[in-house]
Amino acid sequence: MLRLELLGISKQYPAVKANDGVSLRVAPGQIHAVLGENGAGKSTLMKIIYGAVRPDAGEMVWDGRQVQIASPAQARQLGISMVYQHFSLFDTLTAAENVWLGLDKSLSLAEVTVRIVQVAKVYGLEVDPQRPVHSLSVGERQRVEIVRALLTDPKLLILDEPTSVLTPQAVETLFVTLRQLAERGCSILYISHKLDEIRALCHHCTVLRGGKVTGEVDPRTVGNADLSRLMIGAEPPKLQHIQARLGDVALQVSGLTLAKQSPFGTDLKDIGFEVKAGEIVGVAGVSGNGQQELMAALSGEDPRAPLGAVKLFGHDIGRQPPRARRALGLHFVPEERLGRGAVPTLSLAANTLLTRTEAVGRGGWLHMARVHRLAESLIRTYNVKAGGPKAAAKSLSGGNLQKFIVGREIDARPKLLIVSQPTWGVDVGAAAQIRGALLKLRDEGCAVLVVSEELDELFEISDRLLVIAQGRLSPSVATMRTTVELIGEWMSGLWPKADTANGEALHHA
Amino acid sequence: MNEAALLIAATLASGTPLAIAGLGLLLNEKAGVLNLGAEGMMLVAAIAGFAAALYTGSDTLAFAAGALAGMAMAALFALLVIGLNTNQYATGLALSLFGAGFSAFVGVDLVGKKLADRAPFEVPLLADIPFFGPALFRQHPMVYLAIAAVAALAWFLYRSRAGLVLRAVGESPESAHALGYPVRTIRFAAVVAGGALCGVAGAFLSVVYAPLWVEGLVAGRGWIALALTTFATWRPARVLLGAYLFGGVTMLQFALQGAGVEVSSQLLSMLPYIATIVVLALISRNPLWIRINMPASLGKPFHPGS
Amino acid sequence: ALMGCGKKEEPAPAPAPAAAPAAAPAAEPLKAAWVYVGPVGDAGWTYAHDQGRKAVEAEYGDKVKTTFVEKVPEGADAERVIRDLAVQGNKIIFATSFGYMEPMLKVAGEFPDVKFEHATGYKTAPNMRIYDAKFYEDAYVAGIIAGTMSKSGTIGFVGSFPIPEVLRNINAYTLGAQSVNPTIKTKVVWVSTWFDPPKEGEAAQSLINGGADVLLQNTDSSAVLQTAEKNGKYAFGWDSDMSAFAPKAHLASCIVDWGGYYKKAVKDVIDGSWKTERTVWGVKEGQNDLIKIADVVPEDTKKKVDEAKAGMKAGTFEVFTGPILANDGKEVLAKGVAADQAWKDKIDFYVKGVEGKIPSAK
Amino acid sequence: MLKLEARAQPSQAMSLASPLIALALTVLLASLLFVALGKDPLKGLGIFFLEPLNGMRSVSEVLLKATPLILCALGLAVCYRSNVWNIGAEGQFLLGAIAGGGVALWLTNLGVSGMRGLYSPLVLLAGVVGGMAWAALTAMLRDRFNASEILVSLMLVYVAQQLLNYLVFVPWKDPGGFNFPQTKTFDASTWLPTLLPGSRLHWGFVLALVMVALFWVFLFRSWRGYQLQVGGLAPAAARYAGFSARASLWTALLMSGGMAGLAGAMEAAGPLRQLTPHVSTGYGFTAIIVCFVGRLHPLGIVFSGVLLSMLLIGGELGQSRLGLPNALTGVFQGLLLFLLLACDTLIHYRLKWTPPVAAAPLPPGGEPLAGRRSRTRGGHSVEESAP
Ligand SMILES: Nc1ncnc2c1ncn2[C@@H]1O[C@H](COP(=O)(O)OP(=O)(O)OP(=O)(O)O)[C@@H](O)[C@H]1O
Ligand SMILES: Nc1ncnc2c1ncn2[C@@H]1O[C@H](COP(=O)(O)OP(=O)(O)OP(=O)(O)O)[C@@H](O)[C@H]1O
Ligand SMILES: [Mg+2]
Ligand SMILES: [Mg+2]
Repeated sequence: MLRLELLGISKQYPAVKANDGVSLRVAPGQIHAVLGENGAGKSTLMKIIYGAVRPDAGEMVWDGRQVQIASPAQARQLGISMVYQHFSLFDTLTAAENVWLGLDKSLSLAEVTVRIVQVAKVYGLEVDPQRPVHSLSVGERQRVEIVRALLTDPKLLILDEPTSVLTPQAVETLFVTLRQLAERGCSILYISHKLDEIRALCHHCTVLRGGKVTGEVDPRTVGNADLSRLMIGAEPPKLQHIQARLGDVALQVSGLTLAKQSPFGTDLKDIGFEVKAGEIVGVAGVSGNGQQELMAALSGEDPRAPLGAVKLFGHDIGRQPPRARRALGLHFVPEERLGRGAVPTLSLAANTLLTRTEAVGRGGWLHMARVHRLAESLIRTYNVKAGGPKAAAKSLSGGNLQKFIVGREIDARPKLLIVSQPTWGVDVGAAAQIRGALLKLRDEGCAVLVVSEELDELFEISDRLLVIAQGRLSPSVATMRTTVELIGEWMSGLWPKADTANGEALHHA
Repeated sequence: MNEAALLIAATLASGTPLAIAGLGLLLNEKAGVLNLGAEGMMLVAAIAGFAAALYTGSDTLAFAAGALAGMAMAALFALLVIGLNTNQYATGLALSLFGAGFSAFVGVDLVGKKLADRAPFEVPLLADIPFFGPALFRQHPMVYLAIAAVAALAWFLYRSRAGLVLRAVGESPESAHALGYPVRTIRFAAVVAGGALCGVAGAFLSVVYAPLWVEGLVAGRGWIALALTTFATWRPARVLLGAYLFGGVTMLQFALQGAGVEVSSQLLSMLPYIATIVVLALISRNPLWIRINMPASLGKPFHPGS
Repeated sequence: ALMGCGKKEEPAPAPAPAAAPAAAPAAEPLKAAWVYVGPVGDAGWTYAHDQGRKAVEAEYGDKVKTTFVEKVPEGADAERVIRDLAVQGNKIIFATSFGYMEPMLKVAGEFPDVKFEHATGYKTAPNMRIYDAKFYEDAYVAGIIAGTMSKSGTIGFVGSFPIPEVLRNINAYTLGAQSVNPTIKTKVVWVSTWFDPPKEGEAAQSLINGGADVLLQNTDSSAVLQTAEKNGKYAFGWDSDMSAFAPKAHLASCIVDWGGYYKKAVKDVIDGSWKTERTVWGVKEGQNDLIKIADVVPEDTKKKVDEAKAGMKAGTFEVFTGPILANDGKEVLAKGVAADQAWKDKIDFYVKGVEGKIPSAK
Repeated sequence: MLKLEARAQPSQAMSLASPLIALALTVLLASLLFVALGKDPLKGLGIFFLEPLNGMRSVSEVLLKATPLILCALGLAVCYRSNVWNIGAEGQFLLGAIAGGGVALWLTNLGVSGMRGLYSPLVLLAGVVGGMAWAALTAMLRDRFNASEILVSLMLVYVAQQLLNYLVFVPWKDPGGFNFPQTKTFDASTWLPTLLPGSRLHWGFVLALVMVALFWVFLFRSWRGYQLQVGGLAPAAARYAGFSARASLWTALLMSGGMAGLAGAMEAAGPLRQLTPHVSTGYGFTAIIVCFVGRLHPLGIVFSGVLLSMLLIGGELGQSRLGLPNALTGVFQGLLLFLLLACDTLIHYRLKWTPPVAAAPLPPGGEPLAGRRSRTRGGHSVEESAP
């Protein structure tokens, strides 16, 4: 008997038909991947199963009986649990309280705390139940979410892009956990854009495109190219990687020690590295190890760096605000698109003004026609799917907005571009496009610093790699001369100590 | 000595309506809803409570009537703000305007009516302790109930699961919705419960504190109660302290005048407000404390996307 | 000194109804209007004026048509309201608060055919006159009772704003009390409002805490009286009969009856005998009175009260008769001199026996 | 069941239609109210919506009262767009009146007269500075001590009122004024010149319209205005872009305080021509409603300022014409505001009629599950265009 069967599920949103007659079958103990490009309707389908979204049509059969799930609470009663793509946590509450809120049984908070510790032991998901969530790193938050789902003792666990914030080692641990669960008969619906992961973990894969099922395959037997074709109807373009032609030192950081600003941040300790024109330097690391603080110190959002610690082409910029740094040619793409990289409710045109001042005339007068033209040209050049320059930023899908923001910064002809999580949650096609644009920029002689939690991505585009862990930065190593395993090890802070005094020891081998 | 005891007693009485209303608004705000209509709710409750006291002679019924009236007003507000996603600031102000007009309109015939006399309340035995008796133990029961309400609300918010859910809704309605909590229902309930408390405060003013009905009886106390929640960084016990501080400085101001202090009464009248600002400035310096206690979604509408 | 400085502006282009001003055949009733500062339901100042308006209606029936506008702010709005009432064809308009003086003066300049009456002010114009009441006579008589009934030797007064009218009342209250108990002290607390019952109650509580045991107020609600009742002290009603509010605490009520003056003013217009003047009526004219004296008040005190009232009625007794010392010891009225209106208009001191300093004193 | 459904894009048509719908609904409700009170509904409506606009003089009065509302609301719109919750415009208004009135009084006492063209700007400028100074207190406490601007600005309203009381009762009292709380009447050279002969409408109204235009430019065409709004809409984006949050806080509060102060000085030097404790009739608070009903947009604010002014005046007329109690006006105004706000919902949402649903079979667990409902198939939804 199947654990779950969906028949002809459809869901119409005002602008788009998110699911169109989707059928899906999940067997007990099966790890079932749902694959599809951004906006294919995966999350919507999962929310329908979890009772968070109501379908317009279709049937759902659970353990052989037809059901209609009206709310997440009801889904949990049936044995369905879900970890959302976007965390559904409460920052000011403790981990235990967060977990408690996701449980329906009348356990007391104390009992929940005990169970968290137990589950943590069984599955290797360390969580301190007493810590407030705002003090947790992204990875730890992910663990809280998973523990919360596990504590309901699910018969079907839905994971919507759970690995985008985990180290390769943590991903491995998670997979071990998931396989254990599956062996005990728990079915798993697993959403990810990472084809290798799916191939390593899942038994079965349903591919969605434009809300419709375009194929069902056994991921262990098909190649990336085939999966891509099912997903986007084409193979992603291959990246052209040519030998770096190094120029002057663009960014020189030395002795950057910075106390955390928020009480739950990370102190930066004696960070030192440089980036030359014409190269891409990647910074690997698990989130919450000081990336945000380092980015803020470099971008100028945190202008407290010690004198001389941050130099751009020899100018000491450590104390300068973002606009002054931008004037010197430093541009930055933050990891959060909505709310930081762009103002959600403003139009794309208005959003160009965040970092671009071409349209600002004398006395601060804004030339709206120029603003529009700039936005239009960005949309055209970077293939942004949007309703034109007047479309609100929030009306764009994540990938398209990211293309727009990256485009906005590249188009400013920066001398140094710093990019944080360039393709976080972005689908294969758009990711390839963004990476291509970064490489092109490098080839034109720009210095590029990329911070990413996705090692594959870093290996694909970087010339050199650095690793950040607990606020310290590893020595740099040429990408060609290292391996994912080594970098993964460094991500726990275990790099050869002797060299940390001289941050550039392995420089340019 | 004796005068100090009486000053304390007067402070407790004067702070009580502010504290009760402040607690109600705290409950609203913990769920993420800011209701600037407190003044209007209290006015309508004051007339309802007064009418009930007048016609039934029962304080209990009067408070019940006040609470019901406060709830009805709050429900009207919630309907607009939660049901129709109207702007909370503007809707609250409109509620204030409406409440002032409505209470005056229905209360015309009750102006100048007198409530039946009630025996002064004393806590047996304790009331006779020198100094502490007159200072603390000769108050209307509602004064003690207000203190109990603080404890109850603190327990509810920080010890009970329902309170946790309420705080969760105020912190992140999106997450609460994703977990399957009926965010709007919970907010509605919180607003209506807050309205009930504001209603009790209004009834206390017209039935016990004044005790009479005249148009505009509340005279700005709703606004002070609103200010108290911020002042208290959304902690129940601090609401009570703030209310007593405000009441105390108000009474002190009169006491200073009565004692013939050579400062203009107009300048003395500024005292409660200036004291509030100064204390606020002193306690606001820790942003983390505010971040942890202030409901993150305060004043923002929530409409589930599906 | 009291003549207005009416700045002439262009008269309103309003088509004023061509009704004959006076004694016209009963076809058109005379339109009279009142401008109130509070709600008619304040049970105090505005309520008393509205009773006066009703007395006019009762007296003249169909011959007059009255209108009122309540809660008119004393700022820029008053001028519009008064002008609109004039445009509407009202032939006599009463403005019942001091803050309406300047606006009324402005409008009076534009409507020479309309009679304007302003309570408690001091500026006049050819078609604008002023009227007031001698509240201080009530306050004095209340003081006689307070002086007798006070056990602590300290009496209290809850003041609204330190304007001459209120200062007169405080002083008269004190003088009345001193007439029976020369060592009596008066404590004053200002609430900076005419009307905020809880606050009035708080001020009264504070006076009681400070030792005062008989209270009078110049604010509009019965809160002071009720606070006294709660504390087992004494107090008076103000503006209207408030005995019902506090059967035990109530010693007497100082009342004002504007009806007499309003009837006269309307009659002046009907007869065509209206002329600019200043009317300050008091006990003598029956405009002010102290009523409902409580049974606890000793008989000989009641007798003293009656004597004082009789003197006022006969015009032989003036409350402010020298020697009067201010509370800084300066003599403000020489021995044997009875104060004239100008003296009373300008009172800006406390008499000896009142504690503290006037908040409006420089 | 009537449900709200988010629109993909805010409806342009609705943003124009919604105030009209609200007005229509108010007219309907008000008519019912009048009938219930035994008054002629046509007459009653006429008093609120026609009578205040009957003739130049009436119109000038509506505009006179709208002027301070519009000015205060303009400043508040900048604040609210910058996420600065100034609700103390009333206090800033009073300080403007104090400062402007103080200068006028000073000029009057100097005995200078004649140079009308110079004094009015001086008085108004003083008002702007006064309002700014009061708002600066709020900004300073927020900036230095992180004290909530909502609370500080509100408390400062009461302080400002007592300060005004103090000034008119003590140091600035008219020596010839029989101890009444008022200053001398200002010298005519300091008065704001009137706009229409025979009316009270002064040039301040024109200045207010100029301000509306300037604020429009500031908000939608200036770099600084853009920065402020980014700070309000997305603080993290402002930080990323390098727009200073402190600068925004100060700019917004100073602009708002300046406008409220200007309005206060206009009131003192315009219709009042002296200072009394009653300079304001709650303009600063009413302006908050004006600001939101005008949707934080300068042009919307002109519309809502005039509307509110009409309503307030209509309340007075209702008393003198129909004998409606003043309290009823409050009820009426509250209703209109509720309806205006409610109808604005239609800009972002559409009403959707979901037919009531039949009872659903029990779930397999056996026990009935809370809140479950069956859903409609095929989705026959009826679009409601307008109520
Ligand atoms: N709550 C919502 N209300 C209205 N529209 C929404 C809502 N949530 C998402 N959308 C719509 O969804 C689209 C973007 O969704 P989302 O960011 O999930 O896209 P995505 O599937 O991640 O796309 P991408 O491939 O670019 O990452 C936009 O068109 C937006 O208008
Ligand atoms: N609440 C919503 N309101 C309106 N449209 C929505 C809403 N949520 C999703 N959509 C739309 O539905 C489509 C499917 O979205 P969904 O989030 O299911 O995609 P997804 O496959 O999960 O994408 P991703 O890979 O980015 O997570 C998107 O195009 C989005 O525009
Ligand atoms: Mg996505
Ligand atoms: Mg998704």
